[in-house]
Formats: sequence, structure tokens, C-alpha cells
Amino acid sequence: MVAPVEPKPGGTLRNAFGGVLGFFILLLIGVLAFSIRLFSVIKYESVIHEFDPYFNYRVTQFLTKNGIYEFWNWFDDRTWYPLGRVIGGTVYPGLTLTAGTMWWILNSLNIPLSVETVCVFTAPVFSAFAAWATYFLTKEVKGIGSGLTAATLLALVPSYISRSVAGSYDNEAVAIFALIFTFFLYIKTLNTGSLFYATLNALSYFYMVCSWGGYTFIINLIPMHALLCIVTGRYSSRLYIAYAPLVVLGTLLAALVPVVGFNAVMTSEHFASFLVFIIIHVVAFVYFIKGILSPKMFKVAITLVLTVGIAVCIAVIAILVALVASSPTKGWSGRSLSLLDPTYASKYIPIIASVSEHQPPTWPSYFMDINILAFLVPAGIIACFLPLSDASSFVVLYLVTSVYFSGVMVRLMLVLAPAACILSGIALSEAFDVLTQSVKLQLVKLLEGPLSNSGDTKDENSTAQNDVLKADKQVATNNKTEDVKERPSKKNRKKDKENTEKAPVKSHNEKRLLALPLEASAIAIILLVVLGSLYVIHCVWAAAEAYSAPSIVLTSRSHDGLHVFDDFREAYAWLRHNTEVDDKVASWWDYGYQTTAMANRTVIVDNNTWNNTHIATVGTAMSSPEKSAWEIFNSLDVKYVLVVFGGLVGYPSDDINKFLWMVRIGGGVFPHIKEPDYLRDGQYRIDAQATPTMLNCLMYKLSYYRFVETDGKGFDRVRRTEIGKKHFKLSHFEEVFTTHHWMVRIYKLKPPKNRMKGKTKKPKHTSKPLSGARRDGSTKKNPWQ
Amino acid sequence: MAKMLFLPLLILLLFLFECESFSAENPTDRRLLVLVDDLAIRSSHSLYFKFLESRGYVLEFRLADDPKLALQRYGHYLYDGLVIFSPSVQRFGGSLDQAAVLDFVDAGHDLILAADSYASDLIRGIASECGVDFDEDPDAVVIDHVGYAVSEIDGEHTLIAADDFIQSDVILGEKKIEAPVLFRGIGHSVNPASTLVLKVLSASPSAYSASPKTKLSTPSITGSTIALVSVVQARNNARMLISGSLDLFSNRHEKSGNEQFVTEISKWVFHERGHLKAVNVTHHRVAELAEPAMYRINDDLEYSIEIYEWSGSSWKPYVADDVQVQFYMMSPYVLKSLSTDLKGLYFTSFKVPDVYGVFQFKVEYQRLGYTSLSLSKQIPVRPFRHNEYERFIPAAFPYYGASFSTMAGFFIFTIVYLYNK
Amino acid sequence: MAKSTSSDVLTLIRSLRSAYAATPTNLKVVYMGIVGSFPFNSFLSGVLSCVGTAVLAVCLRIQVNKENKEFKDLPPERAFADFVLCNLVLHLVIMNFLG
Amino acid sequence: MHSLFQFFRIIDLAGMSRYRWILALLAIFYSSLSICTASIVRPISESHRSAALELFVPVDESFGSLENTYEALRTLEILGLEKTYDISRATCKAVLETLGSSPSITKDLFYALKVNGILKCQIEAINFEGIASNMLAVLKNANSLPDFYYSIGSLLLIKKHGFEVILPDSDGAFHSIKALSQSDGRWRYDSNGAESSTYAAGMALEALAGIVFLADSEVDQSMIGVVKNDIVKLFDIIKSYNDGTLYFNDKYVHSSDYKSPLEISAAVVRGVTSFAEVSSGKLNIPGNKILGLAKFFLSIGVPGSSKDLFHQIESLSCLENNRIYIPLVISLPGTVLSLTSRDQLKVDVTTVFGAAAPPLSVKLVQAFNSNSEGKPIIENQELHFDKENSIHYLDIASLKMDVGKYKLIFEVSLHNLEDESKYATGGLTSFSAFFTGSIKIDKGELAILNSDGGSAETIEKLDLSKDSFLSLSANHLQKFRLSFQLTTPLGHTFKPHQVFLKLRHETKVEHLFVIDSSARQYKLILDFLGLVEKFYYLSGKYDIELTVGDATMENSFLRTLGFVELDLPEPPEKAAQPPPQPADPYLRYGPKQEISHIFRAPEKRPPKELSLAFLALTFLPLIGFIIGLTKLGVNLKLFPSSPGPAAFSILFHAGIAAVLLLYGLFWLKLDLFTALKALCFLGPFLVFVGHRTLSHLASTSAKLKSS
Repeated sequence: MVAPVEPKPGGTLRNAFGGVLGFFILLLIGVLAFSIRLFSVIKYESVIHEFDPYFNYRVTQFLTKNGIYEFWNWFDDRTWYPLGRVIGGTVYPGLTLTAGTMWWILNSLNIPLSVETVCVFTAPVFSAFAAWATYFLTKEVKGIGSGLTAATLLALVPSYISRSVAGSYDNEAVAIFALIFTFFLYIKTLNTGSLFYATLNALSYFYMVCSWGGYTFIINLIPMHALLCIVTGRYSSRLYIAYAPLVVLGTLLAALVPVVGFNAVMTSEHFASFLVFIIIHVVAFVYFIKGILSPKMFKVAITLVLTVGIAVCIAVIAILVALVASSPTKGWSGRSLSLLDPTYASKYIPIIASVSEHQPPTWPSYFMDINILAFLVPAGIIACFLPLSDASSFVVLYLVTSVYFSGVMVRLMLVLAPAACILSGIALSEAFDVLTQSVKLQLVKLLEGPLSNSGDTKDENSTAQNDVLKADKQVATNNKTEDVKERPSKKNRKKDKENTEKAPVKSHNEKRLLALPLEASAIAIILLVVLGSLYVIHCVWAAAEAYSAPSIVLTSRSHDGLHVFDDFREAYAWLRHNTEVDDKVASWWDYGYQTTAMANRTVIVDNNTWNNTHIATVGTAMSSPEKSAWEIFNSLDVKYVLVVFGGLVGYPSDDINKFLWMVRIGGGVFPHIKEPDYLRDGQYRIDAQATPTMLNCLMYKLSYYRFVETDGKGFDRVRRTEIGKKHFKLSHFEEVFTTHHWMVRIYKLKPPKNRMKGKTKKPKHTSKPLSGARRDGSTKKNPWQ
Repeated sequence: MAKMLFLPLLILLLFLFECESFSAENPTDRRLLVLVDDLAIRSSHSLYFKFLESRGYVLEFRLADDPKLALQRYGHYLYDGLVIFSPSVQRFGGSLDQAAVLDFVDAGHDLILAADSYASDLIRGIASECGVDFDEDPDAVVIDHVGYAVSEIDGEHTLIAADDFIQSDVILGEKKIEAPVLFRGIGHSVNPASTLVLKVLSASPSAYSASPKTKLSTPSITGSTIALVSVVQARNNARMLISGSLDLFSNRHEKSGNEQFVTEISKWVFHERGHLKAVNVTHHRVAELAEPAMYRINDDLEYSIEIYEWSGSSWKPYVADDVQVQFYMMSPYVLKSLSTDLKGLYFTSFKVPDVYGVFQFKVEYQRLGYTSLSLSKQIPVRPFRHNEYERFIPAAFPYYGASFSTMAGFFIFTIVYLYNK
Repeated sequence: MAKSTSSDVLTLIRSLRSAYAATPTNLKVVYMGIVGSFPFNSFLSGVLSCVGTAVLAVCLRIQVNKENKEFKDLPPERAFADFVLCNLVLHLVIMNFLG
Repeated sequence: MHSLFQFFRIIDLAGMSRYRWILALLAIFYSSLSICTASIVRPISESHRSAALELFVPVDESFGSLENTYEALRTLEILGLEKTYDISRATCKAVLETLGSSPSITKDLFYALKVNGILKCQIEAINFEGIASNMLAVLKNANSLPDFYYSIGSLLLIKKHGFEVILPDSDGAFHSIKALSQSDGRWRYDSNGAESSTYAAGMALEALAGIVFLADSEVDQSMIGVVKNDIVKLFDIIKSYNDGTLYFNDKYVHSSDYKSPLEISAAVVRGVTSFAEVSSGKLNIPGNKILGLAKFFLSIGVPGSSKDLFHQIESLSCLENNRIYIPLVISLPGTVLSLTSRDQLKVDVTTVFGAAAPPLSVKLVQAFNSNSEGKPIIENQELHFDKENSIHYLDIASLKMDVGKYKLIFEVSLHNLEDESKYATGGLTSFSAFFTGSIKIDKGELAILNSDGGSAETIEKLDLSKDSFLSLSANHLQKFRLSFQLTTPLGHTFKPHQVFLKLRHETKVEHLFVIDSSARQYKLILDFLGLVEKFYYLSGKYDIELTVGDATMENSFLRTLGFVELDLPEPPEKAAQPPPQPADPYLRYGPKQEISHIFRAPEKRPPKELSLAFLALTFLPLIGFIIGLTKLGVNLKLFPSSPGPAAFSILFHAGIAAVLLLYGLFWLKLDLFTALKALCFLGPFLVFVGHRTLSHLASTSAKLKSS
């Protein structure tokens, strides 16, 4: 809020000034959001980060090289050998297309940036956009101030930084922006009720669908909100306009995205929207006839309509139930099921449970990711409830749902973060609002106190009055400063009224309220500022230390300085330069994307885990004894096997630690792999107590082959034990490459033996000397006889 | 005189055959090293050696314990084939040992190994490395009291008349061997799991392998499981002949099947017969000629391959009706017999399955006595492109109609709405 | 006076139109019931085109409805322009999806 | 004394063998062998002659080089084969020009003379003095053994031809050759060559013999004595094969100048015999070594190559008439004697060429039964002599010997004593002979016993002299008993070497049982209960196969007795799997079953008419709509009258139409992006035009309102 101690005519000027200021603040927020994500580039280098980004990067390269149509129809024969993968049909193209377009534009502007650079910086750029989108959204909800605050908070929020540092070139980077922007447009439509925004809304929803699987969150949240409004009797034709076209257009557009395709109407994630669609029509019709009919006629009609409507609903529900019951996964994709029932994945789909970011988060992670916002959010909710508008109710709904989801999956913290930011933004700005006002009034009182005798209340009233006027004026300016294109809708106005009412109410009983609150409010402000600065410090720390490590290059600080482990790229470079182009490399699926992207070799499975049995095959091979593993791999034409091993340098997320998942996933499809065989009375160990099955499985052998040669006794730094079996030979595999820190080890399958041995029993030793002596004496056998 | 002549000849031949020694283009062996433990064998088996020389092989005779023995010099082999006629040698001389011999075989060269009524552990070792196990009892020989060769001086019935040959024209030649083969030596058993070993000559059901001198304990191998002569074709198509008797190759036993037997089988071992090669694998869409980098599902394709057999001097077209091609992805989706034009060309055509993925054209041709052909060629099969699906389906006409009618309706509506009063 | 009549006419037209737009939907659903949803995309686009136009028509009607106080500050021409835009987008998508 | 000699060999051999306990065994082995050899050698026979005729065939009436020619002629001559063809013309031509060309290689000259010696070409033209003189010249400054050999040889031949040749300094030559001799009796090829060879020894001796023959003056005996000593030493390094034949060989010869043992021995024999010819007095070489050599040459049988044949025949002929010992070969025409067809035990004693031996008598000293060593069965049986086909024979029927393998030890004693010093008979000679006969098989019976052992469930008598076919059945609680009895013609129990019972399951899994003899009969009891494990719990039909065979059994047989139907308990967990049977190679290869892909069935299409009908139906609402409009009496009154706005509004609708048309086209053929491009051009235009139109309309409506 602008300080109200100025002459009246300066008002417009001041508001213009405020607008410009706001614009610059936004600009700065954008810069901030962009620059705080550059730590990774500064501290490390401008590289693509962990796993999926490499795939996106590869796809982008393909796109920029071969054009959109080739990309659309891309059948990739270098992954999921021998099944191959229809990339065009199974990838969310949003991110790729965005980066591709950016690159194309830049090049057509003769700014020769490499594709990689563009990819690296896509995420920061879009986080800036996201901040702005947040601004607009929050502004729609609670005015500029909270908008700016929310934008600032989002620009800094760690959980979003974790997914959008420079180089983490992943869907979420773009999707969060799309998400917020879609919500913004929805609210906008809701507020204005203009088809134009409805169209834009549908389009941005389309972009969201292109970018991320999380679009189902939108297509479920918005119907929920619509339903909420209807139930709470807040139905308005604006709601209809905001909702109905979105469903129709959105569904059509979503169906255009190959990866979604008919799922947009077939799977149960989307059914909610259709139900609400029908309901809203019924309701709309009810209101319509209510408008044109006389009340008593209306009674009849209403019953009729309702019956019909309910009948239709029931019919549809019946159909849906039928459909759902028919489909095996109850029409829900595994991930969304695990959202509804958190224990589902761990029970049925180990492949989903195996991904660390699908685990439920821990409390510290909440504090880590949305630091103080966690405390501000409740305040924000309260602020939203006085007064409750469609928009604020939407925000609250958004928050509640996202809190639930984030409780199920760490990954969905990302969805929670914007909601938290918005609400705490609202909370903060409201708080500042109140406090600054009281401070201002206090100051006025202090200024005027000496001149007038204390008993006279009139001029105080007058001051109060012109305060009111000022407030009014400034409210008016508020309204003016609001976007000129659309007139302020009633609600805004109502809200502002209330703002203004607050002020005089306060100002009236100020004398009683503000007896001492100058200090109190001042302290409160200071506290808030401190709080904010704490948040900032935390965020900067998170951005700099926690989240900016690209997991392909690792560093470790020890007493003798900084160590850099660049083993992954070493290994992939080796593969690229020392193997045939058509060789197949088998590894656990985590490394599939990197292998295809960095080593350009065909892989069996990769991080796009679309075929469970194929992954299970690899898992089975890894957990089988050497010979059968060799047979499995050979049947897949595998030439090289790549394992990641942290035992030497203590890199915890290596294949031995992931091994149990391989066993589970493999056992899920091939029952002869049983998890208990690998566990010594329930716990997983690789030392002398380990089970023989464990000590003979391929993964163990490939990881610990020749490990004992490093230090005398083969001490595993990750598991902190000595390994169980130390000296053994490999009969069907040969080690071809091991990186400098032994983090990646590459083995080659030996060709089948050229000859087949016989029984190879050694002759009895009792008879040997006799025969020997008989022949090699002086007397040979007469060759002629 | 012989010295004067032999040495330069050998050198000349060495230089001559550097270029066209054993090779894919000319698989017949040329230079053979014959290891004997008594040079007298050269005269006692002279007929067999004479035959080999008449086939154009260059024989080099060495004592098995010659300290200057070496199979390879400067990393490449001096010989194409090895004939080990030294059953009693305990260890080879020079740089030669069991491992060296096996490496020689694994390098694709051929081997003839003859044990005798005694075989040293070295010989047994080599044999069992190739999947042939001689009877462990060192005194055991094959005895057959029913099917023995009648002669007034041999009463032990250790010289047996075996006529249980393998039925294969490739290995034993077209001409049937009438007279039985006279065999005196030790029997062996082949590893039943091995798909590479073939019993060429096996004993009669009444035979058994034991020492005729001592009283009989349970013999380890009896009856027709006793293999007298076996051949091994390694995976790299190196061929080995393992015989339990050196006597088999000697000059005696005229008017028996021996001579024909050993000559025919030697031709096979030294790749004069049954060596196939496949060339010019081509595949393309019907009505196209260029080989595509990728097929689309439901394409019609044509596949062709040329197979030739080495006749000992030149490549002749190979004629058979059982060559098959697989269109293979984890399991064969299409498996078709190829039809041939009797000039070595085999061809077929089929429709690509409606399953996309990385397929392989596999030709796995393994026949008794022939070198195994196994080629596979990788080819991806992609699904339809977005614009390759069928369009304008009559079944969908109503939908089209609806869409367009709504468009028309919309158009009319705009006009009407705007200008109506 | 004239104003009101015209608006009535418009109302009628619009309701007529939405009714009209709805009919093919039912038709098509019936048809699908008969022949099965083979070219599913065509079916979908067909249905949704009708639903879409209907919905849009309704929206337009709501917006230009004079009784509706919410939209006083939204001139009918602008509403119409939005309507046209929305329709064009809709039909583009439908055409793309029709296959 | 020979046997003593053999024992020495054993001692040093035992010394080299690491295992103490073998010593005794070997001692027995060798001592048994030390009574001369046990090998059967036949003298030169018709087969050699026929082989010679096959091997020596002249190509365009010559045998190639003179050396070969000589070998051929010599062999044929010895074998006494009349030349069926005439090669003299061509060969003599060669001989003549070889002799004619004065400075010719001594070797060729040598063979030319040899050939000439056989062919007797008319060679008056040649001046032998010239040849002789330059031979002498060669001899004078010869320093390598071949030079000596050939020059002396040719001089010898010239002398034989009748020209007088005088060797001036025979002692000198003798010494210079002797200088090449080694301590162990071998010789070197030339003075500076290190390696000593037995072959050289042969040449040297022959050369020396030539010198002694040519020597004008008597070579002094001391030298000859030394040489004789060398010869003895040479015979000390003679080698022997395991069948007792003796031969000479060089330790290691490089393969380029390879000399087979045959060649070397032949050379030695030639040398020694010829030296024995010329030297006065007797060489003391043990007779059985000469005999061993002879047997060596004979044991070769019929060589495969002409050279081998030549060496064999020539050296045999040298042995046939040498001054040391003339080997007499004792041989048995047959060592397998059937009792049923009352064969005779025949022994014939001949020279190597099968010529009749001097009068002698053969005695069967001892006969051992090989499996019961120790006390002889028969002793000192004189063999009868059959004059006309000069063979010593004995009726085995009279010997009362049962079937079996025997070791027979014969002794040859010459009648008149001076032959003792002429002939080498090898003293005692042992042979192993087989007396075969047909064995009587009876009391054959096959029974299935119950578990209690006593009571038999089924008993089948079987006659093992012919194939019978029984079908039995048993379960795992029962026993299987087979018993029979074997008796020799003389009524003793007979213990054959091979008595097998084989049970073969349908799945080719075989189980072999060796039946051993209890008291007088062969009996086998199979307790299935103990065997289920061994039988891999395989129930079903087992073929029963009995094999009885022995070297001395004339009616060895392999019989299928039938089958037994076994039912065994179910295999428990982790029972041993039966061993894999080798896959039949004929089945393993061969074409596979053809596979063809089953394509997805296309979606079912409705009849075209139906679709068309519905197509028509879909247009009905449109028509209804238009009708409705007309019914409502819509009008375009508001259409702007003034030209500008009119144009704009027309353009506006044209634009919309264009866009819709574009959509139509897009659906028909265009792709998305071309359509979008076009839209990019149309869009702004439309916006602009639309804006104008609508604003105009708005203003008009506003006017209306105001008015």
C-alpha cells in the first residue's frame, strides 16, 4: 500500500507510479527466479541433470534435427530393444516443443545457442513465468499486494527450485507454469465470465496436457470446485461459462495429444469432469426455467427436471461403473490409484513403489521444501475465508487437495508449493496491510496529538473521516489500476468495499485498540521481516547446496579438499567410443536414458517404465545365477552389461541398494525369483551372513568382482561391511571397463564355447604309472603290427 | 637328394599358401602337420599319407616330442590342419601343448586325433576337451566276441569288424561302404549333451570295452554306445576326427572298408565337402529394389539369400528344399521355407506382422555334416505414421456429416444473429 | 418495445439452435449403438462438435441475456466476437480430430 | 645268456621308472617275454610278389631315376619275378650316357653301374679305366662318408664287371673312414659333422668291406678287429619293439633328411653282412639279434611304398645268406585252433624267404594255461614232421586240452651240429594260442521271486541256444533271478569273459549287470527294492538282453530273452533324473514347423447404406434449423446500408466462410501446419474486419437505444 500522506490530486499520478513500481517489482521477481536457479551452472557446469532430462534432451535434439513431423512419428529402435518405443506417441511433447521453439526462434534471430544450452536454461526461464503467473492468479484472488508477495515466495520456494534448477530439464519445469497459468485463467474466466478467457483457458489447459501427466490434477480439481460452488449455492452463469466450454474444448484438445489420446474420455481420471458437466447443465437448466417460469409452475418443472437430471446422472454413473469394473486397473492408471490409496503401489506395482520420488514424504522434507510457508498457510486460509469468494474458495480447495497429494508422494510437493506460496502470500500481505495501516494511523495520531487537546474527539473523527476518504480514494485507485481491459466485476468491488470498511471500523475504536499497538505492530512487522529473511536465507541455501547438484557429476568434500566423481560420463564415453553402434547394453532401467543419450547405444529398458515384463526380465537376469542370466541376456542380444557400484567411494544409490527392487519386480512376473531367498531372516545383507542365492546372483558378482583387490579385505563403504564372497571367477562374463572410482563397471558377455567338453574325468592315478611305464620304456609299439 | 628337394619346396609352398591358405574363400586345408611318436609310422601308414598328398595337401612330419615344434610363428599359424598320430606321447615338444592344440582348433583349424590301444593322458585330455571321453581304464580295448574279424592269428577278438556307420553322404561320401571297417583300439563315449559330436562309427550291441587280460569288472561302456570313430564340428566350423585306433589308418587290412572310410572322412574333415557359405542377403519391399532402413507394419517384403557349397575346388550352388528364414523378435513371428532356383538363390516373400519392434531376419541352417549357417540381420519395424491411417471411412460418414452440418449451422447463425432485427 | 421482440426472437433462435445442435448428438449416439464406435476419433469429434456448439450457444445466450445482471458491462458484440473465436477454435480442433 | 641280457635291460629300465613295485611286475612281464618273442611273422610270400608287381610298374618303360630303377630291378630279381616287360632299351640309354659323360656325379655313376650289373647292357664303348681312375681320384681326396661310399662302391662294381682295379693305398682309405667312427658304434657323415648316425654306420661298414675286398695287400687284422668291435657296439644300441622285433634307429633326425627305421636297419644289415663276407673269422653277434632283425623286416608285412619294399626285400636277402647267422623263422599258421573241427597244431620253420630249413625237429617244451600260470599242462611233446608240405604238426585231440588260451613254448633243435653255428633259431620260442570250442548252455531259467525270497511267483525255463521271448511282470517288492550253466566240451564249467545282463527301458536307459559264477552255475538275483534308486523310478517295460562271449567260445551270443514289466513307486522329490540320452542326430537337424503370423481382425464395418442413411439424417436438423429460421421470419434488416460497413460485414462473413473452408480443406488434404499458417494470415484480417463490423453494429444499436 502506498503511504497515504500526500495531497489528493497526486492520487492518479501516485497510482500510475504504483503500477510502474509493481511492473518493475515483477521484473525483478522474474530476474530473481531466474538467477537463483543458476547455482548449478556456476558451481558445476552447464550440463543436463540426472536421468529423465537426458531423455528430454535427446528428444529435443531429434526434434530440432528432423522437424516436428518426424518427431511426431518417431519410432525409436534404440530403446526397449527389441520392442522399440513409439516416442511420438508416448512422450508429453510440451517441454520438448517449447525448448524446440525457443531454439528455433533464437536461431532465426541469429543467436546461435546450442540445443543443450537452451535446454539447460528452459527451466529457470519458465520458473520466472511461473512466478508471474502466480502473481496474476493471486491478484485475481486478493489484489496486487498479495500477488507480488506470492510471486516472490514462489520465485524462491525450494521445492520448486529442486525441480527447476538450470539443467534439470524436466516436464515439471514447464508444467508448474502451465498449471498456475491455467488456474489463473480459470479464475479469470470465473471472475469475468468471458468466453475469450474460457478459450484461452482451454488452450493453456492443452499446453498443460502436453507438458505433464499432472494435468489430471486440473481436470479433477476444477470440477471439484465447480461442484463445490454448486453445492454451496454459489452457482452463477459465470461458473457455467468458465466450466462447460473448458470441459468440451479441453477434452477435445487433450485427445489431440497422442500420449493421452482416447484416455481423455476413457479413463476414470476424467469421468469426474463429465459428471459435473452433466450436473452443471441440469443446474443451469433449473436456473433457466426458474427465470422464465412462475414459481408454482416452477415447482413442477423443478421436480421434473431434477428427476430427469438425476436419472441421467445415475445412468451415466452406472455406465461408468460398468466400464470401470470391466477394466482391470479399474480404469485408473497405477499412479493415480496409488494417489487414492497410498498403499496401493507398494502392494501391487513395485515398479512405481521403487521410484524414490513416489514415496510418501517425511516431515523434515516439508520443512525443507516449503520452509516457513507451512506456518503461514493457515493464516492464508483464514484470510481467504473473510470474505469467501469463488476464487478464494478455489485456492483453498487447491491447497487442501495438494496437501493431501503431497502427503502421498514426495513428487507432488511440487503441486503443493504454488498453493502454499499463494496462501502465505495472501497471509503476509494481509498482515502487512493491517499492521501498516495501524502504524500509519498511530503516526497520524502522534503528529496531531500535540496540537489538539487530548479530550477533543471531533477532529480525530475528522481525521478518521478523511482517512476514510483517503481509503476510499485509494480503493478507487485500486480499482482503476486493475487491468483496464475488463471492468472490475462486482466481486472485486465488494471485496474492496470490505477493505475500506475495515479501515474506518478500526479507526473508530482506534483510541482503544491502538493504545499501545504502535510498538506491537512495529515489532510484528519486524518479526515478519525477519521471518521473511529467514525464508530467503533458507531458500538460497537450498538452491546453492541441496538442489543444484547434477547427479551425473558428484562431488564430495573431505578433509583433504573437494573430490569430483565424473565416473558416469567416463563410462558412457567409453561405451560410445569402444563398442559397435548396434551393440545392446543392459543395465537397470535408471541408466537407460543416460545410456541412450550419452553413449548412443541401444538399451533394453529405460526410465520410461512402460513395459513391466521387460523390466522384470532384466531384474530376473540380475538376480539369477550367472549362467541363466547369460542365457536371458543372450536371448535379448545383449552385448554389454553395465552396473553401478558405490561400494568403493560410498555412493549410496548404487545397484546393490536398488537390488531388492529388481528382485521384487522380477519376482512379480517370474515367480521362481523369491524375495526371501535374498534375505537372511528378514534383513538384506551382503556380508558373510548373506544367503547363497544372494552371493551367487549376477548383481552381486558383477558388483564385487575383483573388489577384494582394492583393499585387502573387500570393505564396502556403503553397506559398511566386508563382503561375503571375495574371491570368485566369472565364467560367462568378462570385465571390459571399470571407471576410475569403480562407480560404473561394464562387462561383456562371453561368446558361447566353441567346443563342448566331455565328462572330463581324470584317469585313475593307480593305473597311470603302469601304463606310462609300459609304453615309454625302450620298447615302442610296433607300428606295423 | 630328398633334402635338396624338400626344403626349398616347403619354403616355396609356405610363401605360396600365405595368400590362399585356409580361409573363408577357400576352406580346404593345405598345410598339415603330422605328429608321430615314431617316424616309422610314415612308412607303416604310407598309403593314407600318399592319399593325402595326392589330394594336394602338404604334409610335414614331426616327432611329437620334437623340441622345435611350433604351430604358429609371429602370431599366425603355419599350418591349416593337425594330424596327431602319436597316441603315446606324454607331452609335446617345443611350444606345443594341450592348450595350444585347442587354441589351434578354436582358431578354426582342423584336427585328426588317433588314439590307440593305449592313449596318453595328453591325448585323452584333448579328446575330452572336444566332448569325447575315452574309456578311463587304460588297458581297456574294444572287444566283440560276436562281430570280430575272423583271422587265424588273432584270438583275442580285439580286431572287430564294425559296419555301423552314420547315415550321411556328406561325411562318408555318396558311395556306400560295403566292406566293414576293421578296428583295433579303444572305444570312447560321446557327451550326450553335446550337439557338436557325431558318432561316425559305433560298435555292435555285443561289443564291450574292457581289458582282455584281466578278469572283467563292470565295463564302463558297452554295446552300441561305444563310439569307435567320432567327428566333432566346433561352433566355428573347425572339424575334428577322433579315432580310438591309429591302426585304422595303416596300410594293412587290405580288402576291408578302412581305406575308403578314412579317405572319405578325411575329405570331410579337411573341408572338401559340406562347407556352406551364404552371401548376398537382400530384402526389400515388394516392387522396390532399394533395401529400406526400416519397415512399416503390414508391408510386403521379399527376402533372398544365396548359398553355395565348397566342392573342394570351387563354390557350387547348394541345392536343398529345407532352408528357412525367420522373422524374429524374441520369438519367431514368421518362419518360412525358402524356395530356390537350383542355382544357389533362395528367396521368399511375406507380409510384415502388425507388431512393431526391432526384428531380425534369421537364417539358422544346421544340417548333419554341413557347416552351420547362422546369419541374422536386424531391421526395425515401425507403426503407421499419423497420416498413414485409413481416412474417409464410410462408417464415419455420419460423424463427418454432423461436424460439417454444425459448421454450416454456425455460419448461418452468425449471419442471422448479427443482422436480425 | 421492438428491442424486446428482437431479443425474444433471438432467444428463440438460440434455443432452437441449441436444440438442433443437441439432436445430432442423440442421432450419433444411436448410430454408435448400432455400428459400434469404430472410428472412435470421428465419433468423438462428431459428438463433441455438437455438444460444443450447443454449449457455446448457451454461453452466448447467457451473456447477451438482458435479464442477466451479471453481464451488464459486457457488450453483446464483444460476447459475439468471443463466441465466434471460440467456435472457430472448436471447429479447428474438431477438423483436426475428425481424422 | 640271452635271457640274462634281457634282465639287464629290465634293471636299468626299472631304474628309470619311478615306482618301485612295478619292478617286480615288469620283471615277470619281461621274463615271460625273454623266452624270445611271441609275435607271429610269416615269411615272404606270394602277397609280396604281387605287391611288388603292383608297386613297380614302369612309366614309358623306365622307372624314373637310375636309383629307382636299380631298386625296382633288384627287388624283382630277388623275388625272382621274370620281367613281364622290357625296359632295358630306355634304361640302358640312360646308363650309357651317365657312364659316358666323364665328369659325372659319383652317386649316379654308382647306380648306373648297379643297374648295369643287373641289366647287362652292352657297354663296350665305355672306358672303365677312365671311370675307375677318376673314382680313385675322388676317393683320394674324399672326406665325407657318401663320397667314400659311392666311389668305393663303383670301383667295386667295376671290378665285379671284370676290369682289374687296384686300390693303391687301402690302409689310408681304411683309416680315413675309420676316423669317422664313434665310440658307441655309430659313425659320422664327415669329419666336421658332429651328429653321428646309425645309417652312416651302415654305409661305412659297407665301404670298409669294399676296401677290404679291393685291397691289393691284406688289410691288417688289428683294424678289422677294431671294426668288428665297433659292430658289436653297434648291436648294443639296437632297439626293440614291444613284440620283440629288433631294429636300428637314429635318436633324432631332422625331418628334412628323414630316414625311416626300415631304411637305417637295411643299411646296417647291408653293411654288416657285406663286412662279414670279407672279414675273416666270425662276428660275434648274438643270433637272436639277427633273428630279431629278420622278424622286424618280416613284421612289416607288405609295405605300401616301393622304397620300403626294396629295403625290406634286399635286407632280407642279405640276411638270407650271410656269414653270421641265417635266421630261421618259426611261425604258426594258425594260433586259433578249433576243437570242434579238430584242427592240428601246426608249426613251420623256414628261412625268411620261406625256403626249407635244414633238417630239424620241433618240440613243444611246455604249454601253460594262460589264466592259471605256474605248472605246465604238457611237457616235451615232439611234433611230427610232414614231409611233402614240410610242416611240423600235432593233433590237439590227442593232447586232451580243453578250450582256453594257452602259452605254448617250442624248441627247435637242428639235427646236425654245424648248422648250429650257421642258423639262428632263437632257442625257446613261445606263442599264445587259443583253443576254441562250442560251449554247452543248459539249466537256463528265469524267475520272479516274491520278497520273502523263497516262493517263486513265475519260473520260466529258457533255452539259450535260440532266441526266446518271455514276458514277465514284477513290482518293486519282488526279485528277479536268472541262472544258467556253461560247460566245455570236456565237461568242465566254463567261465567266459563277458557275461552281461542288460535291462533296457523304453526310454533307452540301460542298466548293465555282470553275472558272476557261483559254484557251478551262473546266477543273478536282482532285488528291485534296492534298485529303484538306480532305475530312476522308471516304471514300464524293460527289455532283457543276455550277452555271453569269450575269445575261446565259438558260440558267443547276444540274446533278447523278452521283457519284464516293472512297476516302481513314484519318484520322490529331488530324485536323480535319468541321464540324458544322446539326441538322434538324424532328428536333431531338419526343418522346423512353419509359422505364419495371425493378423488382427479389422473392425467390423456397418453396411454402407446404413451410414449413408445416418449421414442424411445428420443433415436433417440443419434443414430443420433453416426452416425454423424462416418460420420465425428472420430478416436481415440490420444489415448495414452504407457501403463501407456493408463491405466490411461482407468481408467479415467471407472471412469466416474462408476459415471454415480452410478447415474443410485441412480435413481433406492439408496438414496441420500449412493450415495453421493460412490461419495466421486469415486471423488478423478477420479480427480487423470483425472489429469494424461489430463496432459499427454497436454504434447503430446504441443509436437505436438513444433514439
